[in-house]
Amino acid sequence: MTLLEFKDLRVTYRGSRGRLPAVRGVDLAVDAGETLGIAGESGCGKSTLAMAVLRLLPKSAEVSGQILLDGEDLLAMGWGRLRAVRWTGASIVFQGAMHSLNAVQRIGRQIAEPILVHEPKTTPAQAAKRAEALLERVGLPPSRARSFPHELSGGQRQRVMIAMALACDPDLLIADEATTALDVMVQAQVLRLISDLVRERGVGLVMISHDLSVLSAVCDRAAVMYAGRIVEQGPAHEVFAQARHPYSAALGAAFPVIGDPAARMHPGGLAGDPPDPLRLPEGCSFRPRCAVAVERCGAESPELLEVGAARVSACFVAQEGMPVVG
Amino acid sequence: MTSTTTVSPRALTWARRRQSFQRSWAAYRGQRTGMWGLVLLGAIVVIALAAPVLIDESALSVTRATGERMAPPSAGYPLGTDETGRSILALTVWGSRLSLLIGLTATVVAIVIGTAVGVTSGHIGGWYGWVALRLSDWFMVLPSLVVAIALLAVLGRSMATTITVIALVSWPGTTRLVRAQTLTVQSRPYLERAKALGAGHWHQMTKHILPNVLPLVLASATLLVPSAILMESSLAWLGLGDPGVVSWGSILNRASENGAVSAHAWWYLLPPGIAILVVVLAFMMCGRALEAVFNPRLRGESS
Amino acid sequence: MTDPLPPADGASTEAPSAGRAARAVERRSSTGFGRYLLKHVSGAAVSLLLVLFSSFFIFRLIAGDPIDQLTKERPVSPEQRAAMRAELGLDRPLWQQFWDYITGTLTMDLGESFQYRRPIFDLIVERLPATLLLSGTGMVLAVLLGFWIGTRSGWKQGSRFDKGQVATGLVLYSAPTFWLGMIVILVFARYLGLFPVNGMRSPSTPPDFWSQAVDIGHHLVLPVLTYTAVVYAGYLMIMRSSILDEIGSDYLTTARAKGLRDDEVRQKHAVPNALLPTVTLVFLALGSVVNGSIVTETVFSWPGLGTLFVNAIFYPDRPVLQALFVLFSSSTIVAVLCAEILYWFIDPRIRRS
Amino acid sequence: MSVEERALTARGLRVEFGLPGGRVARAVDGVDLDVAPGEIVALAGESGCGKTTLARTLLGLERATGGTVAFDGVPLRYSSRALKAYRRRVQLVLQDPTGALNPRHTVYDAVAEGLRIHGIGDDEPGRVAAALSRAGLRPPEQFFLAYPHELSGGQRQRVVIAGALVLEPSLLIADEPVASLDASVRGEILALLLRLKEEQGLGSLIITHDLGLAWSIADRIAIMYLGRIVEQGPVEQVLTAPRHPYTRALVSVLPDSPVAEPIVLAGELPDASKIPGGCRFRPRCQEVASGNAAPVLHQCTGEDPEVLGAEAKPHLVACHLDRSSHADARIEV
Amino acid sequence: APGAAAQEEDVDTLRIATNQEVDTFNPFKRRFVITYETSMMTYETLVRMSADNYEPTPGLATEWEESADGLTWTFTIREGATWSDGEPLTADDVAYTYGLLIENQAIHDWNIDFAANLVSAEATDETTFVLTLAEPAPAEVLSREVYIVPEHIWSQYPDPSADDANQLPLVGSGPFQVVEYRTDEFIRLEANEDYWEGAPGFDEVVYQYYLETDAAVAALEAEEVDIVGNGMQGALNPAQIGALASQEHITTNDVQGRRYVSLTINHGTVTQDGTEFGDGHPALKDPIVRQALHTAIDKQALVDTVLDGSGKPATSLIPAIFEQWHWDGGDALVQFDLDEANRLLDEAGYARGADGIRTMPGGGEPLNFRFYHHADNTAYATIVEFVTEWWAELGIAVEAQAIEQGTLNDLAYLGEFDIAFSGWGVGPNPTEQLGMHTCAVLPTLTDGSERSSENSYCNAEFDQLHEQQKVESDPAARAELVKRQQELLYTDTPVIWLYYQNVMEAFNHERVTGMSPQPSGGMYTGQQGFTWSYYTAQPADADEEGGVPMGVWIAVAAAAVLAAAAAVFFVMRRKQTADERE
Ligand SMILES: Nc1ncnc2c1ncn2[C@@H]1O[C@H](COP(=O)(O)OP(=O)(O)OP(=O)(O)O)[C@@H](O)[C@H]1O
Ligand SMILES: Nc1ncnc2c1ncn2[C@@H]1O[C@H](COP(=O)(O)OP(=O)(O)OP(=O)(O)O)[C@@H](O)[C@H]1O
Ligand SMILES: [Mg+2]
Ligand SMILES: [Mg+2]
Repeated sequence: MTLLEFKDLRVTYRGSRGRLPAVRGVDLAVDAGETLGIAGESGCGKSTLAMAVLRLLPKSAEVSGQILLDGEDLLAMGWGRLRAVRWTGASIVFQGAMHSLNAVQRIGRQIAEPILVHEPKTTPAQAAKRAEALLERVGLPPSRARSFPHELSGGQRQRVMIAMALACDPDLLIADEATTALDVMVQAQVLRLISDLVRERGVGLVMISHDLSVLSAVCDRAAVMYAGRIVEQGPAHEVFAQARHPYSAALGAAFPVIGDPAARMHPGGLAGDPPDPLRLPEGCSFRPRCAVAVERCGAESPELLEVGAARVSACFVAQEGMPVVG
Repeated sequence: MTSTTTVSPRALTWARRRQSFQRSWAAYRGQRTGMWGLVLLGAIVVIALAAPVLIDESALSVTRATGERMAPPSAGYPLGTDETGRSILALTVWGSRLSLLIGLTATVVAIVIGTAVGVTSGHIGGWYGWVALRLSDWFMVLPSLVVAIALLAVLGRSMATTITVIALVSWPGTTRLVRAQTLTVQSRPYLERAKALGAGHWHQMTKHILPNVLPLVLASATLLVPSAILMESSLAWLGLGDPGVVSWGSILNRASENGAVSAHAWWYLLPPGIAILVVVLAFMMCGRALEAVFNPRLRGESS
Repeated sequence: MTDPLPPADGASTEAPSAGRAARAVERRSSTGFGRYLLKHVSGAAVSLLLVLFSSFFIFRLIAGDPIDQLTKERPVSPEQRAAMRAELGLDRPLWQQFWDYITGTLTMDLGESFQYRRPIFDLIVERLPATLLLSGTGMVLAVLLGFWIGTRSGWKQGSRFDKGQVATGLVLYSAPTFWLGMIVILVFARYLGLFPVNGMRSPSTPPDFWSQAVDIGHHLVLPVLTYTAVVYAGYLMIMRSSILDEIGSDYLTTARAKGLRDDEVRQKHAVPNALLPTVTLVFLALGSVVNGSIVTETVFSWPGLGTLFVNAIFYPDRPVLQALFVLFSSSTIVAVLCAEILYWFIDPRIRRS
Repeated sequence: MSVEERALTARGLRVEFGLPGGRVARAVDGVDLDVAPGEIVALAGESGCGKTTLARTLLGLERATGGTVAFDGVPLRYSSRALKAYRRRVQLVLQDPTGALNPRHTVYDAVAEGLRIHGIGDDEPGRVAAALSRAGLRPPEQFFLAYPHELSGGQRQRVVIAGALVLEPSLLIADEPVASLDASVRGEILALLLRLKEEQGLGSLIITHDLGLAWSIADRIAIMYLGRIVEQGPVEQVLTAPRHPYTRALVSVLPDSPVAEPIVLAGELPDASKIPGGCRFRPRCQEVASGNAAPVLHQCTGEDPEVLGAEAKPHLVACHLDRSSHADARIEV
Repeated sequence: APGAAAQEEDVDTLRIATNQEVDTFNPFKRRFVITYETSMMTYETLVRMSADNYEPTPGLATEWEESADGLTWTFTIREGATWSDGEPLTADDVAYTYGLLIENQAIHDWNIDFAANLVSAEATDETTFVLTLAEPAPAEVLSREVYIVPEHIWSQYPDPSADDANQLPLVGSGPFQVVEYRTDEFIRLEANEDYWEGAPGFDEVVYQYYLETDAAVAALEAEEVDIVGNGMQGALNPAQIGALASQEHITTNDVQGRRYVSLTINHGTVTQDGTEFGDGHPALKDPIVRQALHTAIDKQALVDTVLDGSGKPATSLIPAIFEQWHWDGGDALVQFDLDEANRLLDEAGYARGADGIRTMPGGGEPLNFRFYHHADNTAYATIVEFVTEWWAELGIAVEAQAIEQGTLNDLAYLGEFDIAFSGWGVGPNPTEQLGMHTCAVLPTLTDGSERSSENSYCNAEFDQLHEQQKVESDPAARAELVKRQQELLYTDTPVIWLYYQNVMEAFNHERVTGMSPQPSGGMYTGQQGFTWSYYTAQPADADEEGGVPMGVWIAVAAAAVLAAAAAVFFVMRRKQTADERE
């Protein structure tokens, strides 16, 4: 059953430099209990997509299309209903927990806050109890409820964010670069925690990262975004190991597998720079950096089409069944 | 961007600077209040500079004053006269020169001291930095008007002492701002990089810290002028100004000493007061706009 | 994956018993506070000492023989001069005068006013309530008003409310206090006759509490109005920019995502955080309550410390100047110290190091 | 010229920071490290283990509290003249190119800064242009007047590298040179470093917490834990057959790692001011936890494994277990 | 004032504006005008100064007699006078009071100029008091204001010279006694119902503090105060008088005052033993130059502009208000004449240099004078402008500088000035003022610490005249001597007297009537020797507006409405937007 569905979602920021299309028509669906990874380089619109789900985008953002959560269009909701859906329907673990936590409130209170908001019958004491239980569940001693965010290490803070996100038993968890700033070891700890929790509670997960290898380890499915569009989607390990889009391939190559002699002394990567969303090229927006581009790429923008079992790709070359690595 | 190897890099740098100035200017132009402030300020400065042309200096002479005593506005005296029969309009126009002069000079002095101490104490740190910090902190918590009044009473009143005293109570604010900004710049990796390149203190201060501090200093200077002008006027009104000098504050001092309030001589009170208000407002508008251009997140600490 | 989640808390496998750890934490934080307190208290003490020294020497630089001031325009015999000199202790060596001054100040014996021939301590005690009333009322009003408007202004940056408030605030902020006072007197007291021109009470008012209170309140309106009008904009601007600093913060997005209402986000999250950096300012304001209204007091002849100071300047009444300078400066120093101590409790980030 | 002559060598390097309350953070706690010309050495470890401090000390930006740094066999002296001369030879590339460039300086100024500091006046534009093109910014003139904010992250990092190259150094010390760059751009920068090594024999010390990166370009790798290097050797050996439990854990948590089962270590790196006695890794050591290390446990608790030497070739490990004969059987290579 | 509270309604209060501080209520040590007045009201002297012309008239003494050698004075003390606490006032109280001057060291020192001359003070019986002097001093004895204090109270004080010897309420024999004082708020005096000459018209006098004269003026207009005058230091100015004159309920009074403003010229400062000190300009030692300067000042113009006509050109240090002592210049009167002044200088050999500035005879130092004025006095600044322009016509350059009063005094007594402002309020006894120009008061040191001599003036003839007038009992003869002294000063010109400043005062005639001026046709405030005006003042049919003034209620109502409106607005907004806004 589909939990979350984007239908032709478009987000445009109005800014002093002009209109900036951050998300340019995304169709994506997440089933209940499924884990979906979204990868892509900085500025491709991952966070915009995530924030759009709970309508947390700034006023300068124009949103069109549909975001269906349990079949209900979030973009058409009244504020009252929206607030009710926030954190109960879907919750978010943000990039950079340090800033996403209120520095001057004890974390217990911050975890309890959504409970009190959404379940008005709960007493503060009950909420506090639940907050402590949540902390315990994410591997922190309940006594930590009285700590302030700065008293915790980065990994611990990320755990607090996760505990907070689970406070109202949401159906969907969105983790936006939840582990990016962490050390390898701590990242492994947190990833494992998220996977466990998601599995245990049957929560749908949208995991955003720029690291395809992480996604391949955690997610069932992965989608790769480039310049505001999904360019490839499929089972996570397949997208990582055998990309059907030159961009996914390059992204995958940026994280060499240790022990792979091919990667030794041969750093993979893409030529050129990430696209400026204000000045996207004609045709396929990836064309300027693409090693396998064909003539057609300059003229028309490729649709997202099936290129194999449960796999779609927005690349003419891949769609013709040819290898995408030059 | 065209290839321009033939031109010397220095010239290119200058061209680039001009361009960056133009960019700042464009950003500034986007600030509507800032533009209004600039227009107001321009007008006032023109009036102040052109005062000798607009109104002959003899209008300030008591012996040659022709007006009635404290007469309300009339055709000959559009803003009325003071107790010696001089035109309030003339006094107000001429007063602008001194008020601006004192405000600007005091600010320049304060800014120079403040910047020098701020940059060096932030950059060099150590014992010197500690002393400088403590000293500026100390000056900062001293109530400025009290200190100014006390110092004027001690040092005697003259324009020079007024300027000195205002500068003396204003510098610690700049020092603090500059020091904070210096410390921020100091922690930026490009300073680390410069150090790794072998740069000495002088290079770091002049090439990296100062250029990054100066825009803020400019903005804060623009906000310091109005407070200097306000302080000058308060001091003059309290009777601590040089009585031989025509500034807006001293005009108001004369007005209250000569019973303008009792005589309901609003024409004696309004023009200099409004002049102060307008100048201060103009500077504040410019200063806030500059702040927004150079550092949108900076808070206006000018209380 | 079989291994259970590791205890993320303790790095050590032989973690000390929870109680010991807690005590250790306790001890560390308490010594942390002790050190913090010591640092700031000693800093403040040094500042106070500096004030004490400088006020003695600065005012000694005032030119002129105090006796001249005391005998304004009366011929005095040399014997009379000597008598007065002895009476004021001016014939003693400087170091002795300094010593007397220091010990006196520390024991609240601030000496005697040249002008009033009364103990300065009494003078201050007498004047302080008036100043606190005017300046305190004005300051509290200004801070509340400024913060309230500033919060709303910043929260809706660019709105018509914001623009209007900022413009009004700036204009009032640009007005010289004394001038605004004179205009206010001219309009409200002279032309309209709604309020008394000056002073704190009318001598003809019956001495019962309510009449006095109403009378003082009546006298208080114009000075407080003037004072607040000029000062509040400063707080408005500071609160506004403080809010603007917070407004883009991620934790507010988190709060919003949790389903909080806009005003809840503002009240529960943005405002408390935005208030933090203003604490010093509020305390500075509180500290300057005793000297903040010098000009206002002078314009309205309010019988407070401000007028005492201005009178003393023109007299010049050196002992009073010394004492007031110390009082004014130390009140702000102490206020800032209080702010710093308070920070320890309200801003957990301070305790980090 | 022999390897020893031109190597950057650190011997027994220690850096301590006094903390409030009289505590001392031993950020670098006995490090021997060599970087030979034309060699890329990777230094990896968890956040806070002292990598940056080590790099800064090697550059003379931080003064060592013990041990020596020598370049070309000449010990580093801290007079400003000696430092200046030294800094022509050894250059730094920082993690965050955006921060490493003064936003008010043009690319030209940024690159020429080193020349100006060292008073190299002749043919400044030529040198700048050459450095830029070596860093892969071509044609260089096009970038002269650009400001950092007009460039992409990758370009900025190239400018930083060009700024280092302009002084024609013998060695680059790069502190997380690609950590703040986009995944897709990283490869380019790494390729550049590799090319510089191959074409110009420029040695580098690359600090990273990404073992994949080390795999991509480094000849040798040193794994650092709490101020100490716990394992070092050729990349192939250290990463495919890690011998120190810490290294093994690090490698194991990588996706598709050569070590079968991920070993997620408990907790986080302790504070540099609270380095445990004995083997500093013992409290988190999976071998100790699982009991594998029982035979040498007394050594682990009581004895600090000695500082690893810095010989170029061999694979060195600072682990009691590794040293004991029992160990060999249990550690699958 | 709890005591006053009980019968608040039917108390007639005379309210006088002031801004002067109280130094002490101890009548022996007071120096300030305000405490002079309160002493004068609280206590009494043996001899008063008349309301007409400051002549001695009976006070507590009904009559007095001077012995032939002038050394013994016998006073007959009024019977029936009582202290405000009901005790009778006797010659013993008088003897006790004069005794304090002789015996109490501190009080003696404070009043040394008079007390040094006292030998004994005795009450020979209930009503007779005998004062013995060392040297004759008729004028001093009669004009010296020694306030008789109650022995039964004062003898209980451990130290009658201390400031706190005077616990309020004061006990005195005068028409009003100080009962309450609040710094910078008010001084309250209560009428002495048993005053021997009859109870005063008002039940109490309140000095009310106003920092600024403007405020006092406003208060007078608003009927919050009844009299504004001498009590305000800095006094009323023409603008204020003008504003007040237009008010129906107010009478303004612009009359001769006791104050002169002068220019002190540094004609060479010397000590008693003839040591010259200071750095005055040599040209100013030449009387011709001083006369030329004098001739080049149009005093009438100054009076017209600076004082708006409220004053009189001055000739000497005794203002015209003291008719009997004042010297009007007679034939010697200098007329403003720039040509004459130039002629004087030309003849004396002060030739003009190339720049038009004169130099000392035979070339040398140019006539360039430092001209110091008080920084806090804007009128002086205006005068400086006038004088500078006139003297420029003479080829004399002036460097005007505004400096603090303290600094100015320091410089003046050190002789480090050329020309400086000075000004005094003069009392009815000319001896004081003239005494500052005798050789006897020249300093002995050169450090400027002795400040008795006004301007190092020393002239044997002047001194001789001074000694004569001091012992002269015949007023007419004494007046001649005093006038001769003034003439000497005028022609020697160590000081140029510019003008006598009028006193400007105003009172609410709808509340106060019947006040006696002093001298006749003169002033109501700032009286000397007895408080004629306040004693004779009668309440006019005062329609007392009781309770809280209207304005208060308007203000309170406005505030309430405003607060309510704000609250409503706030609540409405809350409701409106609670759910809609993000
Ligand atoms: N509030 C905003 N106003 C204008 N432009 C914005 C805003 N937020 C994001 N953008 C722009 O929209 C684009 C997409 O941003 P987004 O944050 O969604 O990227 P991202 O994929 O999450 O990147 P990262 O990996 O750096 O988090 C970027 O070009 C960014 O500059
Ligand atoms: N100036 C300093 N004063 C006190 N302690 C310091 C200082 N610099 C570093 N440290 C401490 O030394 C230790 C090592 O820090 P360092 O920055 O070298 O680590 P790192 O390995 O570079 O970490 P990261 O990967 O986060 O950059 C840390 O515990 C740090 O807290
Ligand atoms: Mg993002
Ligand atoms: Mg580091």
